[in-house]
Amino acid sequence: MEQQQETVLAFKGLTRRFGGVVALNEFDMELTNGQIVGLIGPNGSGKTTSFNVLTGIYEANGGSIEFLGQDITSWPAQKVYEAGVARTFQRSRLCLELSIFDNIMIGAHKRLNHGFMFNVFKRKALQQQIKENYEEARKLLTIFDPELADKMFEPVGSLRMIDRRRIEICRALISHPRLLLLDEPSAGMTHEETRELMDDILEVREMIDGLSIILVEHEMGMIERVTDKCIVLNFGQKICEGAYREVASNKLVQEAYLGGE
Amino acid sequence: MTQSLKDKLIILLLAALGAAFLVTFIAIEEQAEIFALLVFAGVLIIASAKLGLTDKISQSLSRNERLLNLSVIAAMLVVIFWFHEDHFPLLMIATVLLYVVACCGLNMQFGYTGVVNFAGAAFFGVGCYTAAVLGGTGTPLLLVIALGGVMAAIIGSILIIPVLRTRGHYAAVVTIAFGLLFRTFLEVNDTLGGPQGLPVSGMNLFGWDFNSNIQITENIEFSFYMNYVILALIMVILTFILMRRIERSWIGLNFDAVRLDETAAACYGINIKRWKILSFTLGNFLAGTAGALFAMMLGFIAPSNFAFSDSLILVSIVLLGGMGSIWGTILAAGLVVLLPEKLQVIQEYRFLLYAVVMILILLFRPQGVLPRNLRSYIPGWRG
Amino acid sequence: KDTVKVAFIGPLTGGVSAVGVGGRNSAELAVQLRNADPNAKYEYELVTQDSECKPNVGVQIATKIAADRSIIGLVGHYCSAVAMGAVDIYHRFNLPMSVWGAVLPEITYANDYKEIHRVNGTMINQNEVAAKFMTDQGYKTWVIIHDTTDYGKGHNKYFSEYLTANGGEILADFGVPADQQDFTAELTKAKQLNPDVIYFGGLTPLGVRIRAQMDKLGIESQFQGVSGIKSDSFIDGTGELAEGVVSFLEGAPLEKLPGGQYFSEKYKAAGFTESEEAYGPFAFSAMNLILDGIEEVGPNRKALTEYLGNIQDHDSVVGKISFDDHGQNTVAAITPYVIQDGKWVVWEDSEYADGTRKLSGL
Amino acid sequence: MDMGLLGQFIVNGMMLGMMYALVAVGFTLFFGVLDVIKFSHGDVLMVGTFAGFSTYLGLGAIGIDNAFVQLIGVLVVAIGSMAILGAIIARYLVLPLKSAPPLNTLLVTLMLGTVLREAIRLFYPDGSNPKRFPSLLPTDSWTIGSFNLRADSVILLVGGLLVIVGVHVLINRTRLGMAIRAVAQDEETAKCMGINFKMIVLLTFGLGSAVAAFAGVMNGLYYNEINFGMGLLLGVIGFSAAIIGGLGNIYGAILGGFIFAALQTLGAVALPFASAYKDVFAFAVVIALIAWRPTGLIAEKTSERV
Amino acid sequence: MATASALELKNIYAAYDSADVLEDVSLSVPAGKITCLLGSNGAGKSTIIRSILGLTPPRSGDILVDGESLIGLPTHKVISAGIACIPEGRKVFPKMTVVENLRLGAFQESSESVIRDRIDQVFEIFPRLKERKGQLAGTMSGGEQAMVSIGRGLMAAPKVLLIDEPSLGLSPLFVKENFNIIRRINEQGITVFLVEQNVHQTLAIAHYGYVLSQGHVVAQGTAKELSENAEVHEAYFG
Ligand SMILES: Nc1ncnc2c1ncn2[C@@H]1O[C@H](COP(=O)(O)OP(=O)(O)OP(=O)(O)O)[C@@H](O)[C@H]1O
Ligand SMILES: Nc1ncnc2c1ncn2[C@@H]1O[C@H](COP(=O)(O)OP(=O)(O)OP(=O)(O)O)[C@@H](O)[C@H]1O
Ligand SMILES: [Mg+2]
Ligand SMILES: [Mg+2]
Repeated sequence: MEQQQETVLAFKGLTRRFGGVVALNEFDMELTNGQIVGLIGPNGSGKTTSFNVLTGIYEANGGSIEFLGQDITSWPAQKVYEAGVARTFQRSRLCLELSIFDNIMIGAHKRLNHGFMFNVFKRKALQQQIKENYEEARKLLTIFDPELADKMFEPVGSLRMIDRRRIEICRALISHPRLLLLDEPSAGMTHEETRELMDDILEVREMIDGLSIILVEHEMGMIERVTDKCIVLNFGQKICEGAYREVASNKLVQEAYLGGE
Repeated sequence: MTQSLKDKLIILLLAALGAAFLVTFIAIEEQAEIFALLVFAGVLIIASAKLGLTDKISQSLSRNERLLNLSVIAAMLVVIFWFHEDHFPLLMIATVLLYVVACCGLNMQFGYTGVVNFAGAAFFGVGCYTAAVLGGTGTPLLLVIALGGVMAAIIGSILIIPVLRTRGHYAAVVTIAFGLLFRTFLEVNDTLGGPQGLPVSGMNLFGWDFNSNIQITENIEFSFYMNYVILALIMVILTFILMRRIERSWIGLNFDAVRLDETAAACYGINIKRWKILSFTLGNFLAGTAGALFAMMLGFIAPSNFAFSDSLILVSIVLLGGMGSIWGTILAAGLVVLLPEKLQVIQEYRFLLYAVVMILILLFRPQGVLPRNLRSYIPGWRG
Repeated sequence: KDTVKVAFIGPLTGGVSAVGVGGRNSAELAVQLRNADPNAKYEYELVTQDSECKPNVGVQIATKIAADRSIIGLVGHYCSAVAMGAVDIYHRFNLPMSVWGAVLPEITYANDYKEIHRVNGTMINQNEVAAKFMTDQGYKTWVIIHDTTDYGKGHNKYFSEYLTANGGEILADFGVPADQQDFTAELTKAKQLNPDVIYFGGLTPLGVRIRAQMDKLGIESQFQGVSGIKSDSFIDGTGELAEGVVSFLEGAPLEKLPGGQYFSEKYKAAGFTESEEAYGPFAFSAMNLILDGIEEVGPNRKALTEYLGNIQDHDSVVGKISFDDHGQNTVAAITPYVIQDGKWVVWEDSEYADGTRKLSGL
Repeated sequence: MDMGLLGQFIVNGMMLGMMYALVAVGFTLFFGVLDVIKFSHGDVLMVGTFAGFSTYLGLGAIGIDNAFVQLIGVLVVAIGSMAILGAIIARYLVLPLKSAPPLNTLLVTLMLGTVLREAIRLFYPDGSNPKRFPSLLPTDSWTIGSFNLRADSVILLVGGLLVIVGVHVLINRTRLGMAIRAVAQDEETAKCMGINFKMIVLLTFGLGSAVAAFAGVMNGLYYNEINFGMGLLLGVIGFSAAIIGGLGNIYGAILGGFIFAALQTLGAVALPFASAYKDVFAFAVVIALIAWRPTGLIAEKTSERV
Repeated sequence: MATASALELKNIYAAYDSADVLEDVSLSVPAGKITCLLGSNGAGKSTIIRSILGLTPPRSGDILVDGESLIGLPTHKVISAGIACIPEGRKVFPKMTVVENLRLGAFQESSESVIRDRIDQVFEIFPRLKERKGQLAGTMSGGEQAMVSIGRGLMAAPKVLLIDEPSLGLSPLFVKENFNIIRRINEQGITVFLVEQNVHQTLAIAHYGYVLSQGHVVAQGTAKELSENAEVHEAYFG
């Protein structure tokens, strides 16, 4: 099935500096359709930064980003999202005052009709759209946690960390992205919870075909189980790439990151 | 079934109570009585809160909104017709209503989208001056009102760039500076009457002169302010519908997203600029329309209407009512406009008292008198 | 006796509230005395409202008063800007009223509303006298600073008019907002022009600041004010700098008036804490006029308007009142005052007149 | 324009700028510690001035008429009492509203401003009238051509400068200052570092208000006229100054203050049309400046991290 | 246990607004030892820390440091009683430089020289911080912030150090490193109260442990006992 082989994302010599700090240094990587890539590396090695540059929050100082064949380097965040990239944040960023449903709907932005006339005067059509989206959101959320699905209209602020992460992931997935960026989704969870979360993500991947995922994670168990390939960053440079087993056995990686057994 | 019946009864009862309260409050002049009434109301509210009634009531309210809205309108009409021949009460009521419209504008701006605007009075003023200038020209009145709004929106667009680029206190200063600038400009610039201000010729709708009393029968005569009150009420209703519909739509959601987390919003394709511009412009438009009618009703306007302090009064109404809460705005507008007015008799001391009251309310009700609650897109629908 | 309501409007808060309160007290005094008088037909109740010296507020409360049918007559307005906005309303509601302090001519002359009257004079006569007086002293050059309200502008207009007529020269004029704090910029400019006199057309608060800051910048020119600064608060505000400041006020000085003695005694007796200020007597007479009217024609707006319409040589503490066809009191003598040892002194009685002291620059 | 005159304008401008700067510094402090805007600031300044004024009267009454002693008395009382007032405001109006939306604090303090203003007007012996503030500083002056420089102006300028420098050192060089900034950024963690949160907040507000009082007395000594409304505009301008300079940054406050004064003076002097337009001009430029530098001329180091 | 307890909680009840988060929690932290607190998310671990610090004052119960009760003391007094904490999620001061953050750690220490020494010690432990002395903490990566936070905790040279989920979001290498550091700290005689999810490594260094679930202590004992304890096993070990 050669459709599998289509490249979704390609970094070429991507570079980002903060003052003296080189957060990303000539970073190359490729990601093909339906792949789950683990992006690992010591703290401060540039993982989050690569997300920020990709999603247009930071400008790249050099290099290029290609997504589905078009050059999206220095596109504004909105356009990147429209193109089909959705992400979660290392520090969860939900609108705590808003209901679960609202938060998820923010993710659905590109499929909703935002016309003034439509929203203000075409009430029937709007309510139709609301109900449809509600059903979808509910379906998605049920995969993660049926109980949450019943709290659709409760403020996110009242929820536990793990639930918030789940919602954040739903918010990302509801937009049917081609590429999903997860920044340390398991942070602050027990092994147990981490496992659940991972299963959920895999399940979702089955649902949305051709969904590729980049996963930043320090939880090696998770990386090992779900990723097709791993990329290891250190000081913003790629020091190793390949299946988890190879990577894990690589000397550089062990020194820089895993710490030899 | 019985439950919904109970709800309906509760609502009607409340409406009646409200109307009665308003009538007495506006009617009585005796300071002692006024204080008594206020204290009474306060006690009533606190008591019902203590007894947990308020929650019950608010639930019943939220359950049948339409009835609520209708009965409030009805109550309003009762009050208005009660005072059908007393000029001043009507003037006051109309003022409240127009303030509601203007403050809804502000609410759209920082209640929903978080775009602070401390120049509310200025945009209100643009409306006023538009009306004053067009007054003589025989432009159809409804058009004048609309134009008042449009002008406000246009003048507002001068500020768009700084407003878009700044956040929080910096944005606040942009508008504060504009407010002061606007007023000083009017004062030093004679073409618009200078500090003296301008007379505004009254409204005239399809040959119906708004400034002459309405003769029903030779012994029943309605005050000419009736015209304005009714029109103002209509404006309030329209504004209310607009606000509600916006809040309960994707636009409302986008507004909230922009207010709460711009970065995340941007990452999910929300066009920050677009929504900020929309809410800022729409808000100013509302303020402008309110101003236009206000000017025609008052018949005379001067720059000192549009001082910084007046902008703050508008802001305080929004905060007092509760950010983004329309009902709150309505209640607060009533309070803020009527209270100092009713306290006229204590002369010099009324500002002092007014300020103290405000402080107390804000201390003990930081979220405003009627905080906004979660968005329910379709009334009564919870999935 | 049945009760009749009459009203007073003045600036009870804000920068000129001193004058406003003085006026209110005087009006109140009139009502008190009348109620004390056994052979008065009615019991009078005074409704007072605060205009804050802001046109918009003024209009609001003017409406409130005018719309209240139980109020028969009004004594109103020290701030010309407010009066200008309000007269239309009195006319619309046919409320007979008399101005007690505002001096802008237009208030009476720009309309022919029969409800509007004024017991005090306008700024026209005031500036006419002022211009002549100052040129007679031998001053040649002026710099004018005026606030940008109609009041200030009016003074500027009429003074310039008469001054040029009397051969005085105006080197520059500055319009300043009525709430400005710092005048050093304007005054520095003025200083460079080095005029004989600095004429200030505006009210006390600004006057005080300008006088004080003149001194800061070492400006020696004579300071000439208008009726708007003839208040004790000006002297309190400027202290020793007040010495030698001149101002002009319509109406003969209180102590020279027939009823002046009587008024000030009564005022003291009534135990008001605040001074009656320059326009107290006018408010007093205006209120008395209204009350006389009601006594005569009864509590009825139309009738009262009629009555006021043909007032001629009506006795009052500010002298005989006669209204012209615009309701303007025609007999309004103008008296020059100078501040001497922290008191407003009528020019003729001052040591400046007999030459023992000199105005600056002479 | 001849040099003397230019000099004159510059001195006036600096005087004005110094006062604005002092007020702005206050705003910066409050913002720094709790990021709240305390809008009663201008009126606190006014009250401080009146406190000083009353002290002067009091000293006069008990027969102390040595200008220097009086000056010290006035300063001490004004500054001391306002420091206390500031602390009280923080304790009873600002701290209780910590959890409420920031605009509330703004509004409450604004209302407080009204209360103070009205209170002075109503309850201070005939407070609605302008008062003559004594000139307690040596008034001898040097005049070169049309330029006249007065000793008191110079003293005031220097005094103001010293105060600002003092505050700056306090904030950036002392433990107190560090604590203040820590509290500003993360209250709970600051507590965990062993910082007495309440104390710090009260101190800061006391400090800011004290500076305001100083500015007020300065204002009185310079204009020799004080009135209950003097704080209002000063407050707003000080705030704008703090903003154009860049909040949470003393240099910014100073810069802003002087820029604003410069604009006003310039407006009054250089504008071809009526000097009345100077404020219009000044505020227009302020808006332009903010549009150009959305986080102030001396932008605070950004640390937004995603 | 034999050793006197440096910190002791007696029948603590704590709640945020309504629902009780902690119910009748009693535990004691022996002096000079590492005591760990395990438990799933939302179990109430952080809440315990918060109530010790007086940030979420317990509704009832008693908290003792060397026999002195902390109940009712404001947080800064608790700190002067010799307690320091490395809060959950780092909580560095974002707009301050690394050094300023460290200095704040020793806020109650007035002697400049002492502070200098301690800063140097911290730099020895985290060379990366020395490189980044001047960087605003807010702009540092998650891990770097962790270093700052830990360093800051050490600056106080406390009797008892409370650590809340230090390895959250750290690379495996650094997690290991971290546990070593904690052990080193403890070897310097500082009593450590460690909240963790990472059961293996935690129990590896801890002397004594408690397991919290739904606000109740469900198991306690020496590290050894716990790692053998059956239910703890299935609950937390893969
Ligand atoms: N906004 C910023 N300003 C300055 N420096 C920054 C900024 N954002 C990141 N950096 C620096 O860039 C480097 C990479 O940061 P990044 O957040 O990508 O690390 P990371 O791989 O996500 O580490 P962690 O796993 O701890 O989150 C770090 O040294 C950090 O200090
Ligand atoms: N500020 C708060 N307001 C209300 N409830 C809270 C608050 N903080 C925590 N809770 C609730 O208290 C319970 C315990 O929270 P706590 O943070 O102590 O758990 P934890 O064991 O530290 O979890 P984690 O491992 O995620 O840190 C949770 O159910 C949480 O939802
Ligand atoms: Mg990261
Ligand atoms: Mg925790």
